[in-house]
Amino acid sequence: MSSITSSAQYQKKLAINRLGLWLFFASDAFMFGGLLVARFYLLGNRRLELEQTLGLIVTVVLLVSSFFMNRAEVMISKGNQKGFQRSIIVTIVLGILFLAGVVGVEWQTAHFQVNEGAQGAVFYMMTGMHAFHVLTGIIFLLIVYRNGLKGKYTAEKHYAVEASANYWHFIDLVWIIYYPALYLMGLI
Amino acid sequence: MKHIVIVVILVILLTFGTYALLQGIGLLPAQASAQAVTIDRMFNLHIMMISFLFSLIIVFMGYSIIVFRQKKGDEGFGKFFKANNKLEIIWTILPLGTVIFFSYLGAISLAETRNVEPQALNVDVTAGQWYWSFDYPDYGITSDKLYLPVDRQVKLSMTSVDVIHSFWVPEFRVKQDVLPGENLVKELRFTPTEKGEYTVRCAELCGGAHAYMNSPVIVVDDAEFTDWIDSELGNLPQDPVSKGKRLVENNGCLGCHSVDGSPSVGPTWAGLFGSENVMLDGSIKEVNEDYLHTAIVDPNFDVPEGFPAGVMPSNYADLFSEEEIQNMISFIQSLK
Amino acid sequence: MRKIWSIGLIRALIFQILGSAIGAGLLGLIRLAMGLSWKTEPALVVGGFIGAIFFMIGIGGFSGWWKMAMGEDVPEAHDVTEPEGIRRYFGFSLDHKVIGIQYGILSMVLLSVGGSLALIFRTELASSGLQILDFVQFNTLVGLHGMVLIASILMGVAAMGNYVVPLMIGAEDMAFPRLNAFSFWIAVPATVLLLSAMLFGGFETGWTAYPPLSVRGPMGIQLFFAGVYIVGWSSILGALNLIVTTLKMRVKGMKLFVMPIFAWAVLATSIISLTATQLIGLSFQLVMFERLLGMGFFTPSNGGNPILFQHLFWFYSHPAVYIFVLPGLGIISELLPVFVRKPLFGYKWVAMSSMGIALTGYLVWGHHMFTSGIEEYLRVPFMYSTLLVAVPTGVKFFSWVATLWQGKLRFPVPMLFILGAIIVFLIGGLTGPPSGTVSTDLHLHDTYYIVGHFHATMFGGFIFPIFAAIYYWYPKITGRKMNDTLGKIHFYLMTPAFLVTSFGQMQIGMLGMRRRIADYDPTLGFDTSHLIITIAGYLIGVSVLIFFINLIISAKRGEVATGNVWQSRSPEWSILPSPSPVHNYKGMPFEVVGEPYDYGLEGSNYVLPVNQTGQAD
Amino acid sequence: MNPLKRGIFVFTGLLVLTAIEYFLGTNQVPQILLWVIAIVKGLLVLQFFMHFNRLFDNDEGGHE
Repeated sequence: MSSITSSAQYQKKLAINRLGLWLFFASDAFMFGGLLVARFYLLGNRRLELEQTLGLIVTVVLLVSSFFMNRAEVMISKGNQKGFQRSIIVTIVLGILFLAGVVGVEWQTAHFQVNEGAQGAVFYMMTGMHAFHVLTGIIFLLIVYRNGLKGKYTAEKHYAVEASANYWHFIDLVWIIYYPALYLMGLI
Repeated sequence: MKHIVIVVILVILLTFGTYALLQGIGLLPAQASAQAVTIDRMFNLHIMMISFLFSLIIVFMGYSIIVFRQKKGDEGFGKFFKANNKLEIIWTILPLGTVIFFSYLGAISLAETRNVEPQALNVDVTAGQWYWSFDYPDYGITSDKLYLPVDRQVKLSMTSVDVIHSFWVPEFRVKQDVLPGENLVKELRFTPTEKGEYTVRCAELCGGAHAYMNSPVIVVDDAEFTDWIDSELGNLPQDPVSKGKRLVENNGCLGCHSVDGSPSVGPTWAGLFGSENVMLDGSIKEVNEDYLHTAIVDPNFDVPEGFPAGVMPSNYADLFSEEEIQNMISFIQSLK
Repeated sequence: MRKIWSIGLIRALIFQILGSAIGAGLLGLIRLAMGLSWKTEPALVVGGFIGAIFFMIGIGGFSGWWKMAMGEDVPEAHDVTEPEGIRRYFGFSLDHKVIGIQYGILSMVLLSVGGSLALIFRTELASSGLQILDFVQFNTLVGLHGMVLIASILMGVAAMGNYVVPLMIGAEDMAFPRLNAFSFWIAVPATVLLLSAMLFGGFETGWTAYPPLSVRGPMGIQLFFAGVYIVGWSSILGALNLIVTTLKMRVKGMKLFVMPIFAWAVLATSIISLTATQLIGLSFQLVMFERLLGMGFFTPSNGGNPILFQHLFWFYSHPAVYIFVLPGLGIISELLPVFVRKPLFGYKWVAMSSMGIALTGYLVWGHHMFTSGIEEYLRVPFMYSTLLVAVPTGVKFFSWVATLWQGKLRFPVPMLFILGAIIVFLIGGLTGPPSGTVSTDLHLHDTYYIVGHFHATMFGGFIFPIFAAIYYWYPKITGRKMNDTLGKIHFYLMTPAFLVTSFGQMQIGMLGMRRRIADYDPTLGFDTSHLIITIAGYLIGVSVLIFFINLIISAKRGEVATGNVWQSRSPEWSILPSPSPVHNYKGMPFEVVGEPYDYGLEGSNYVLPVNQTGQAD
Repeated sequence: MNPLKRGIFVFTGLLVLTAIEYFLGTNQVPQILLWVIAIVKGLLVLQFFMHFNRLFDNDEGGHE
């Protein structure tokens, strides 16, 4: 009797949590959208002078990490703890690689400085805000990984995994729009 | 039904009363431009609309407050009716129509204020913390007062040297922000129709002395405007020597050439004309008009002894007209 | 000492000061390590944000989430036992009613601060010439008056939403109690930051902070930005919470279209503040970074464009006006039927008009930029969309009038404020279209007309309704009514005084009085008008002071009122006793069986208690 | 479909689209094409990785 009520309660809480998280995404999307507007308002059809190969590499790295994130979520929903832990650690490593690629390499080797015109402003602010989200995502994933090691998640109850996965995919989604906007669109 | 009739009569009365009151208290400053006429017509329409809608709501409310108030000891309920979709649709559609009509009128009135006349007087406006400066490119005049001929459209091309300012003369009604940046020069056109003295006031908060960022705007008739132009131009130097003086002062020549005989990077001009100097190649040259002309347009052709070659810019032939070069030579000549 | 330390607010404020010092010091050390010299401005920014985080640590705002992250079990909010008495109002409480009151107190504190700032510069303006302030002080006061009151209004809206909405929809609490407490408390260090802008040189830009002016000038602007940024997050998270609560936590049987109308208004408001608030945060963040790192967003000489800022800024700051007024209009619609003793006319239309205002609110921001040199082709479309707002607003007015028609009007203090709100908001609304059509706005933009128009919408849309709401729900909070006589003095003093200031401002504005000037030309002949406006402004101040006195003394001495004082059909009055118990409806389950506003319909009920077998009594 | 397999399919699709995007981008095609691809990729992520539909699951409904 009591287990049914608690399961129903869990489902209700799940629905509430999901809605809350999606509303947060909606809100955050407006911020990212605002930056996108700034990029096109200031630079219009002008392309940023960026290293194409590097851009493609970091994009693929983030995409692969998203794949492993999805894998981690599927694994835990099937109760495969080992597979879940392995996938999530791969995701975290790839996330760190992405950060290193953008902040460590791209920022240092760019052809322009932060304070050099609209190009510098737009590029550093867009990648900076995105990188900040990646960083928080990695922290979120580390927490989930640690709690996963403790066996906190089961096939039935693993909302934290779902939430961190959704957050990670949201970051990926932002990059899916930002990558062409920064690297591919417009004329040189 | 009785209620409705009374209310309708009251609404009509109050509408006229409100309109008369709003017209009576004087809401707008004097009308001194063609644009002001158009805009005031729009204002008038708005005031009519405001009077009507204000009366409509206020009368219904006031009437309900007075007539439908709860009597002492009556704890009952009001008349039970909840909704009337027909009514709701009416008071959605009617305002919608009015709104679209008003927007249409507004668009027309905006277009009228932006009417372009080909004979417009050009004025370049520069705003800065905290001053206005007006250039008349057709006459070569710069002034801190804006003189305008009456009944002739003026086209202001406005730019700022620092922050955002805004050009506003209340009597002309129109207003335009003045932005910094070469690609953000903003235009404002208006036609003053009344002679008189007005004031342009900065209408966009620009820090510190924003309140005092005013300049006189003087609207005069054509003859007076021409007089003003002439007198401003009269202030400009007329003879070649003074013109030349202005040129050398404004173009940095005096940074290297002194006019009082003191030594500097280049030869002093005092007593230069007519003197004879030894050149780097050992020859002796007299400084005459031809020599000076060459020295200005091709400075490295004949460099006098004691001065390095290649210091003086060699592009003055492109920067100055022949007349200007002659004026400068006249000025140097006057220093002998 | 330990006793003081146990008061959350004081502990947190000490933490904030320490945090700011640590943040600023750390930045200084890092710069030193990089071979750079000390610079105050970045230290202020970093110190400000770190200080706010430390405040939250001090108040205990992270402890629940920290435990969750560490994998420990955290009790559900309703299982947390909290200390009784006044102390819990100064600590991290998870109860939505406590948080609602905390919001309310903060709102009223900010209201008096913001109002006092206004009185200071009104005194300066009472006659031409500069008397008591210099330019920077004047501009700082004007800017802070704007932003402090915006914060106050956001807090007031959150107060009403937090206290009333869960009670109205029969929820046990908000959807995310910890987030709720977090979003309240984060606003406290934010207001501290905002006000501390005065101590660090002030700022010259007004609340709109237009670059390039905000890129140069005193660095108090950075604290202003930091404060607004954090208040923005408070507002976003609060809105998120309210949306989820209204959508997911309603009691059994309460369909969306039988919710109390106020819940609709809060829903509409929350949708705007959830999304649009990001854009003011972003625009201020960009200026902040432009100042810190020289990024070229808004300075034309560095590739930027100042118009971009205005687009981003007004994309929030116009809908923000609807964030402020929609709950107030909701209060009007909610309270009118109670005091008119008949149904709210056209419930669905009123509910949908709130949504309509919210949605059109996204499309009209450009009307703040008619004269600012935006792209020419945008002006006419923005004029159409702007005037379109009149349609849903009109629906509200007509529905209110139809609600009043043939009712049986009672006039207790809340009703007085409701009627005052309708009149003042009417004036605010009607003076909008002249500034919404481009050609007339060319004259009106940046004048006192706009000041008058704006204050009329704010008073009609927020100030009057929130006073009505406080008088109305006060018995629900304290179990006592507020003093009637003082309430009436408050109303009859404030309303005419306000009308005088508003009319006076609009008139001199049309005649040529510019906004935000510390001194005006005596030859314009505005001295008398300004003097009258200043006196009326002081009268408003006095009336609000009377209100505060009433608020405080009634808590102890007010007439006891524990039942359904206003004979409302809403569940928080018809089911719940006053003051409302800790876990709301726990032990008092109820069900929605009818329509919310069927006053006068024989034998109808909105809500009925449910007995243990699950049948409606 | 097996969710693991579906993940691989979606991922492959995303990779291919990225490759096309890169090819188009380096050849300076009209922006609109890049936007279309970006939106398609975004929708794939929203639908299959973020499970947008779960948002509308019944409160009492089951869990995947």
